Amino acid sequence: MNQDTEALPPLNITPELIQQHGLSEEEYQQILKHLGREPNLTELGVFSVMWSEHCSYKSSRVHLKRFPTEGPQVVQGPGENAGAVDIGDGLAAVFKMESHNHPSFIEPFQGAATGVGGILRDIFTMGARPIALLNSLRFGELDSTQNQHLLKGVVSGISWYGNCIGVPTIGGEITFNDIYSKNPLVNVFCLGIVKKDRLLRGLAKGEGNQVLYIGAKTGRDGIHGATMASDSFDDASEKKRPNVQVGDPFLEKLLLEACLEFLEQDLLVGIQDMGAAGLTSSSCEMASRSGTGIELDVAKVPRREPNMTPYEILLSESQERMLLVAQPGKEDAVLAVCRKWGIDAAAVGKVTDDGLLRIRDGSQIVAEIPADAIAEGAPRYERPSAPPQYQELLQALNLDTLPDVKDATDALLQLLNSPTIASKRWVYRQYDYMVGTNTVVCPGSDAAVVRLKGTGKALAMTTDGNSRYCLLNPYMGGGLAVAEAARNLVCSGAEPLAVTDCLNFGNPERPDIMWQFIMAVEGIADACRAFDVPVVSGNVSLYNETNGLSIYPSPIIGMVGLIEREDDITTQWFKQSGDHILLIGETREDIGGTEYLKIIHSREQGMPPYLDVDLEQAVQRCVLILIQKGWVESAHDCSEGGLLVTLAECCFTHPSTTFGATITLNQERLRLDALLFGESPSRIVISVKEDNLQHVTQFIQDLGTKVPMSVLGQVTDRDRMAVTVQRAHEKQVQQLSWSVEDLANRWQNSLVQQLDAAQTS
Amino acid sequence: MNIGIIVFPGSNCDRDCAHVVSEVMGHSAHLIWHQEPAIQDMDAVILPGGFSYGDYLRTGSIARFSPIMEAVFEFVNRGGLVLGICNGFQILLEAGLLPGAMLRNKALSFICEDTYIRIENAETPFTNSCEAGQVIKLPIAHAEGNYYTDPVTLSALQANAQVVFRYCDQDGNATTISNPNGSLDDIAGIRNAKGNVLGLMPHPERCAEAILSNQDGHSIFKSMVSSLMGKSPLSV
Amino acid sequence: MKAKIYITLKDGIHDPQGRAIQQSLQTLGFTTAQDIRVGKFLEVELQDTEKESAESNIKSMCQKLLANTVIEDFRYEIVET
Amino acid sequence: MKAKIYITLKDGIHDPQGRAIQQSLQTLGFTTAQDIRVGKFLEVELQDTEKESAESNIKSMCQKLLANTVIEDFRYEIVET
Ligand SMILES: Nc1ncnc2c1ncn2[C@@H]1O[C@H](COP(=O)(O)OP(=O)(O)O)[C@@H](O)[C@H]1O
Ligand SMILES: [Mg+2]
Repeated sequence: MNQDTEALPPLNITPELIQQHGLSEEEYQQILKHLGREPNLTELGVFSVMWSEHCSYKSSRVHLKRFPTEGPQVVQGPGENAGAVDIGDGLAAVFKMESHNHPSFIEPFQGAATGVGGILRDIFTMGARPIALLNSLRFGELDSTQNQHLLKGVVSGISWYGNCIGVPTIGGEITFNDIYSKNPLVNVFCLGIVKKDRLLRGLAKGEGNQVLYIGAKTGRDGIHGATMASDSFDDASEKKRPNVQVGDPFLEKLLLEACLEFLEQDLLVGIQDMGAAGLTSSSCEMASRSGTGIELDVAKVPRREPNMTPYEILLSESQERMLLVAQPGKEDAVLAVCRKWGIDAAAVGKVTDDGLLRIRDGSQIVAEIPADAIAEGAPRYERPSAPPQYQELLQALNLDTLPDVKDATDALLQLLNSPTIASKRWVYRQYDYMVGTNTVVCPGSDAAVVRLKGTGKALAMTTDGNSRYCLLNPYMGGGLAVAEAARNLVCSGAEPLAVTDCLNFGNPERPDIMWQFIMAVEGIADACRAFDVPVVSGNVSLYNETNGLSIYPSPIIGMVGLIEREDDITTQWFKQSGDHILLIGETREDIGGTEYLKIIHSREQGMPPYLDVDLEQAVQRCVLILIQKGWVESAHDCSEGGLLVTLAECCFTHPSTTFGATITLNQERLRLDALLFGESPSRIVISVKEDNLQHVTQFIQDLGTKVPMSVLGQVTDRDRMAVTVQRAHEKQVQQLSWSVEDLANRWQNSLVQQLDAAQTS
Repeated sequence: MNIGIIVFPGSNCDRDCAHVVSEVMGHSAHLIWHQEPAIQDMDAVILPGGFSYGDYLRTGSIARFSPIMEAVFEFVNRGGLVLGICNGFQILLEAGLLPGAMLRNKALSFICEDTYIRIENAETPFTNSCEAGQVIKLPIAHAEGNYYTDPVTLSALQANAQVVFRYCDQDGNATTISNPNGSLDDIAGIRNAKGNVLGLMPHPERCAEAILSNQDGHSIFKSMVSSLMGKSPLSV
Repeated sequence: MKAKIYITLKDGIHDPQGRAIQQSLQTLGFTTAQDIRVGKFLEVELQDTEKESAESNIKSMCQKLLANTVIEDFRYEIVET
Repeated sequence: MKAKIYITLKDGIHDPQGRAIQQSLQTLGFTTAQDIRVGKFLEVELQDTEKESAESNIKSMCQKLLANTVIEDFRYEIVET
């Protein structure tokens, strides 16, 4: 190290200091080896954040290798700010999902808002204009005011940031379970569009090129946020909380437009947003990716607060900041764009060829670390894993002792009232889901669809994941999430293209949690392979645990599909009376892990529904072809709540009207609860016009027996959903019947009522 | 026809308006940066929706001082047509080009959904292809659309047929439920006394094409275009 | 010099935010809280050295930008620092 | 009794709103306006008749609902009316 650093007060690195930085003794030994000397405090801080779980993926990286990441459609796989796939017409869709769980628990509004800000930056640093946001949320049950407060804060934070910057929030999912009471999940997804050959990357190439800092001034916000996100919560965490980061969507909008202008004028070598671990991670990653070094002068960094130390400047997580490397001679043009948009910008350093991250404070060198050591050289662990002892107990569900459903009429009403199944309108009404005038299928159908102006094409996207399935069988749960996401896309008329994921789990240092993680990753990887949808980006969030209680394993899948012709866009609701209702796929005895079992029997137990990958593939292929042939009026997949919930939703989710249905179910062997409320995957309810019925049945027959199909009944214009159940072993047929208006009311009002009830109780 | 669309730094419906003007209506859309000092050869000007300065302080309050606003004043004085949509409406209020002010929605939260709107005055350059009393469906997307003005101004608005749009239900009846934001007198849009400036909270540009499942917004743009026929563009 | 500015909704103008807060306070058991009005409180660091110029600047900032006098009233105090 | 409550962002917490207002004042020519912090000002009518009970009520209202103590500080005054 340079002589100048001698000027710093010598630091006694004590075991306590190491521990406070979240580093283990072995990790500290590795630091000594990388540096060949003792680090100073600033360097220790840099290692601390960069080697945190959040930034280094040290527990997960070896396992993530299992994901398939290649395919002819892949333009950019994992490793950049976001993944990208080819969508034709010279365009690429750029997308990624990210978690903001811990910050949202501490300050729900700002936590969720800055989560949206972060994922947007990941997309527009790639040069893509963001055109859609989605979110996946998990909260505790709404009978607690604390959970209500979290839900309201998170939704308004997402709404504020997305609405203000003008990117529509077009879909997502929410489920409720008390396991999330002290550890809610906030995962946000963003997709943008860029010309395929103009994709920007986070590179710092070309010795001597200037490194520029643009955006918000640096304050003491969120210092050690990344370390915090890599730690479990307990009641003492409140105290060591760093300054909460506050979002500024207006500034982000300016950054967005400026970045797209840089691209337009071709001014940059590379660009990277400052997310977790701020200036440190952005500079290290850019240098490490490019095999270069970076020299920064913290004295030149625009600051909001006086007397900030290099340590603080390097580790600050102030929002709405970017680091970029300008093409030689184009620095002034970059600054001119910044001036136009009123953004602060400063030259803070240069690219070097010595592979070092060198930090100056004026003339003094305050840190000097091989960039590779911090980024690629981060520790990697193959942590021990073992199935939890309770796993068998969880999976045991003796159907012989479980009474079959007694009052199916009431059971359906109760399921529609479950906030996990009920309408999420209260949520998405707060999101501007129309800005951009591309949203052709608004929230409320299986997947959201945006058109791509001027191409005649559209993109469908969805986020899915059933954490209860993952708890009961993480391998199956992972696969089922992929299958459901793909099914939702297919129901909308899209061909699935690629996946992004957000893996939310507990403490990886616990073998049972690590086992859940490994199994889920394997399940996702195998399903992605089977469906031929590569993973192009993603995010891992571990240590989702409060006071020793872990969340359910919660991998969330974000999937994007392409609709080649606007005519193929399909929605889930019935279209006209007289149409025939068909079930593609078959119902099996899948009661374990269902919403029915939870709501009616208060049990979260059993084996989750069994995913037969070949059957799933065959069903999806079949429905997509039927849609492309123009024979399908509506398509809706069966998921939580089972067949009756699906049929009810087909009746009442049309934006401006409702329909009735007359249904007959013939099932020889199944229990009634499994038939009506079981959650067998690989099932899609479609409706077809009278004129097309013959074509459809013929087509499916010609496919052979691979795709089970049954005609269930017809759409009516009456206010009744009537279901006749005929079973050979019962002498009598069962008649079930509901007023569609009643069903709709339950489903529409549930969330609002539960929120109001707690407010006035 | 040349339609200018003012781009404030936080505008986000500017490109949506331009799309309707050019791709749907077949006219020329010109994005005008808010720092420009002048408006050149425009038949009409649109102030689009968005969050012009993050809507910090009050919606539209900071944008009102952008350099282009001087030109907008002059454009209005010379009789040019100006349409303010959502945030554009809020800016026109802050600028005093239309009377009144916006309060937060009565339920406080942001609301994005379709609303029914009754055409109260079909004799304006913005509604001449509609009929008085006609009910159209337009989406709203705002947190501050709760229109307020003092009683004297309100009477004047009513007396001069300046209330152009009111929130109503599907059958055209204005009820408490059909008013989404608590707006005074169910007001969804007003014009100035002279009749050349119109502000409305709903977004006609979001429903002017078949693929968006609603084309009711088309009538507003069509009215503007037909009332501009034969007039010459303005430069200020 | 420093200014403290208080911006409040004019009397007679309905304050939905105040009303919502009042209702929540009621359900939390704070039945004592009656009418609530929500306004803004701004603290501005001024470079002025004379109190008079500070006052006239603040007044004109309020009139021009900080308050909307159609719906809001404002008050201010200048504090020497 | 009446309470006046002042809610301000904690020191060090970023205030983008203040920044935007300050920039706008600059362009309007009010170059004297340096740092601006935006907070809330609440006026609450209380039914309490004792100043002490009023104070304890207001304090607990602020902690529980009116201020977000993660990022905000509060101050209050009780005025007898
Ligand atoms: N957090 C959310 N944000 C926006 N839209 C949501 C959210 N949660 C659910 N939705 C929308 O509500 C509809 C129903 O969601 P869901 O029941 O999860 O559908 P599915 O079971 O088909 O995946 C979908 O259109 C979805 O996009
Ligand atoms: Mg679905």
